[in-house]
Amino acid sequence: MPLAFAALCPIWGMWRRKACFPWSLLGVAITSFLVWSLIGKVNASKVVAYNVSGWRPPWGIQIRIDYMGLLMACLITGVGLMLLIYSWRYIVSEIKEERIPYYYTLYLLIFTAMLGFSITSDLFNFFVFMEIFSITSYALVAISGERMALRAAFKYLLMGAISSLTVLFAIAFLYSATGSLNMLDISSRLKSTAYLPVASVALILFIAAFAVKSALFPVHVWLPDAHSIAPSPVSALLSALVIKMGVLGIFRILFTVYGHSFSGLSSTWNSIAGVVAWAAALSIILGSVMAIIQRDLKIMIAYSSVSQIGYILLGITLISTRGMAGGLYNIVAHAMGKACLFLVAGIFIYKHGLRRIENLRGIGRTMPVTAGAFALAALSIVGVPPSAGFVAKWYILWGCFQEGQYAFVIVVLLGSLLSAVYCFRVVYYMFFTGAGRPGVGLDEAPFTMLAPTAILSVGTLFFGIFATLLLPSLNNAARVLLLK
Amino acid sequence: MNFSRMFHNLNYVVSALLFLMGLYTVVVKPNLIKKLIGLNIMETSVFLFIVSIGMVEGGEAPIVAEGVKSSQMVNPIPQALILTGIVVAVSTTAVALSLCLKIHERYGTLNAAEILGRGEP
Amino acid sequence: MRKAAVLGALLIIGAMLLFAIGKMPAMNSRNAPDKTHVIPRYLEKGEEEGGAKNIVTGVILNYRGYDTMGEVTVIFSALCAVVALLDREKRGLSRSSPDASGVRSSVIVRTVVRFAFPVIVFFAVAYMMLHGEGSPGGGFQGGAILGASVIVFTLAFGLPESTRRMPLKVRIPLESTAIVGFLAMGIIGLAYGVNFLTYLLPGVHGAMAQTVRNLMMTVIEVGIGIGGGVIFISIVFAMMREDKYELQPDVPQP
Amino acid sequence: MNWALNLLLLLFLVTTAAVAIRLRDLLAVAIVFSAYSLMMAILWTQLRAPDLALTEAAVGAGVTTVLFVLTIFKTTRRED
Repeated sequence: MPLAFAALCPIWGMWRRKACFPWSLLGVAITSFLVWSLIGKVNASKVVAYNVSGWRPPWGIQIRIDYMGLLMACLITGVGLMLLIYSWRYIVSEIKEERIPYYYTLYLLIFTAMLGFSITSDLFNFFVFMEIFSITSYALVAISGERMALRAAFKYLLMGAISSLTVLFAIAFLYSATGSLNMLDISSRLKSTAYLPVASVALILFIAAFAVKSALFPVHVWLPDAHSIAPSPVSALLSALVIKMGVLGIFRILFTVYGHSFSGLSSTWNSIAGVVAWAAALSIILGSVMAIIQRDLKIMIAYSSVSQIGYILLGITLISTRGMAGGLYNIVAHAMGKACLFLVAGIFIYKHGLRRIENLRGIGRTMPVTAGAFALAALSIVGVPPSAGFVAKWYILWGCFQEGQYAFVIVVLLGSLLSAVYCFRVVYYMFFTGAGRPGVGLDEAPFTMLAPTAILSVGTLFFGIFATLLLPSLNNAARVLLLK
Repeated sequence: MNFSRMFHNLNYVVSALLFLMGLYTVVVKPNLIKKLIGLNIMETSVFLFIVSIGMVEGGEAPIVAEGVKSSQMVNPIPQALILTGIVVAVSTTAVALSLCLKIHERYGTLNAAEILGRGEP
Repeated sequence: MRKAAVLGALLIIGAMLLFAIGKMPAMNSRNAPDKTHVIPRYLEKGEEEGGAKNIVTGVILNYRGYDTMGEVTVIFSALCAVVALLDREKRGLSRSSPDASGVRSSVIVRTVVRFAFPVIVFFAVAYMMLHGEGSPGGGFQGGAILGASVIVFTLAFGLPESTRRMPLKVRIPLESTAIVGFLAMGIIGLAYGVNFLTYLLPGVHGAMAQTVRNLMMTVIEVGIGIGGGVIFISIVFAMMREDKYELQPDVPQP
Repeated sequence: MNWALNLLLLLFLVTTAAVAIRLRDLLAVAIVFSAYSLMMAILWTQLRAPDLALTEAAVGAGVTTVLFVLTIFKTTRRED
């Protein structure tokens, strides 16, 4: 039991300037180990709970690791570890030297905050961790100090701060209606509350706020700037993990706090889920279209995130077990695939200073591993069979059929088609055009940058082929949530 | 809508009003510092809202002392939450202002429209 | 046109908020859910369980100690964010440039500040931090006042003087005292086999347990105070720093 | 809680906020905002939250204002 908390412990103190990289690597590695050692426990008992300060839930704060929390925690530690290793060589080229210790500090803080955010079961604690990872991510976007980065960070900050405040407002409404801050306690007390309208307005506010955090369609405007301008490992972190926190927020609110088939609020709940689903569908299409017209590789990848987040949320809000499982699976697939794409883009910038897609002609010949990793991850993003993205999209499609939502079937297929267009355009440039650079020979990035990239891309393939490792438990989790 | 009830819940109404005023400032005013002032107004309005939830008619501050019954005290939780909230607010403001300093150094202006116009390098 | 759209959106949001407010439990009511559910226990047993006469302090440090740990982490990350953007003031700057802040205040101001400074610091430490359990105030307020006093000192004497008195070497370790305090006290609990941040240790009874708990809570309070105060100071120093050495022309490139 | 005082303070709050939004001299805006924070602190003592009032007075009216004023000094005073 104390392990659950010990998982958070070691990283707080890891800020010392000397030998920052090994020190933070050690912190992340220990944490990852602790989190992974929890997998067995959670599988055995469905949920691991830990009362901080020894007070039982309505009075104290409880940490509660359920399937969803565990999934996110494993993802955060796994991808986080890879990105940290990658950062070591990369950030030296983009960040001034005296800022590097603070880069690692911020990295550890954001890492900690995301972990805390995924496993807490107290609403206000939720808010506090959300603020930590928001503040650190504003700083990480701006850390290079470039003009565009500052502008993007400020825009991100304003939207992020407004959405945080909206969350706080919603928490206040819920608190006044139920008198509790623990999610499960709120959920049970909502069933008998006399203040349902208050709770439904709180629901709307929550969803609107987390839609900003997860860059859903009408409020996605901060994402392409912030994600494309940040240093590449940071872009990968933001795209792969931080926007998932917004998704997690929507998920927690919709299912843990309010719950499906909830007596007094079911009509509001359903219509909100419907709105989110449509916004997600729009995100899929528009994100892909915007990605197609971009000429800058990183901006293209960033827009592709908008569309992939759409897939995840569409899956979650379909209210069918298959769809839900697909949505959750896409979280895994997208985290690995997108992290890999950004890392590859980072390698191109690091080695050649290349950002434009047209300039990548023939790069597949000199950097086969990097370009290969890109191709694998792109396959997953598009959803071509043996990849993880395929499994996710297949389940989402299945969910659409299950629910008879044929409009969404078209959206999912069209989205895949469009993403094929933007992904394969890049792959085409890399492998099938240009004569290669003169001077030939292999010209790969340093090993510490190449290895994480390759591991992530192989990961997308691995989770595609061995999907049975995860799918049964995701299906179970979805079934439990939807029958609650 | 029930207006006497509205009047009774005046603190709530005023905090909603301040929230909207802040939001208006953030969205409409071009100056970055003005936007931050708006953000701070929004923040304090939410805090006012939460503290008002905990208020009790004729309540006493939640400090144990002679002659104060526990049933007379106001709710301490909102106060504890807002203490955290204030810290969060000042942290966000500090980060935002240092961004402003950097932006001014790089762009020579704090006007959002001009910054957007000069954006492309 | 844009203004009209914004106003329309605001109206919709406002109507929604007012709708919810109209349906909320009446203000000041004793029967609202938030006063009947969790609170009675805090108010009745708060002093005994929470370990402080001021129940807010009890809630902050004890029942919801984890949140407060999050809070100090927030401000710590704000500090990291600010210095990652603005960089620290340079070492040795105080010697080379006579008055980098450009402010030189009158003798009267400086004398007043010189006398007021220790008083404020004493007030912050003695009253706010150590006395916070029985009266309003606590570690964080003390820290903020501490920070404010140093800021006043800086305004009167200039940045170089302040940075000379509080050099980076001293501040950097102090900045993390708040988090370290929490961690240390939490780990003591873990070592005794109870949950993180529990102050009542098994095997320690009666008055001794109270003393231990008060001691632990005081350590955390002082940690928050010093950490928070120093973080404020560092943020202000970073923002006051004259960064002439990298000032670039504001002219945008064509 | 005194209803009249509460009402008065709320009015002050809205007024100072409105003034802070309208004014074009940023330094004045910062000062008005600090007055707004002080109002909020007084209101909180009325709401029986002395801890908060102290914090708001120290942090909201003190530190935040210092940060704003510093930034305004180093950048520009006019809202353009």
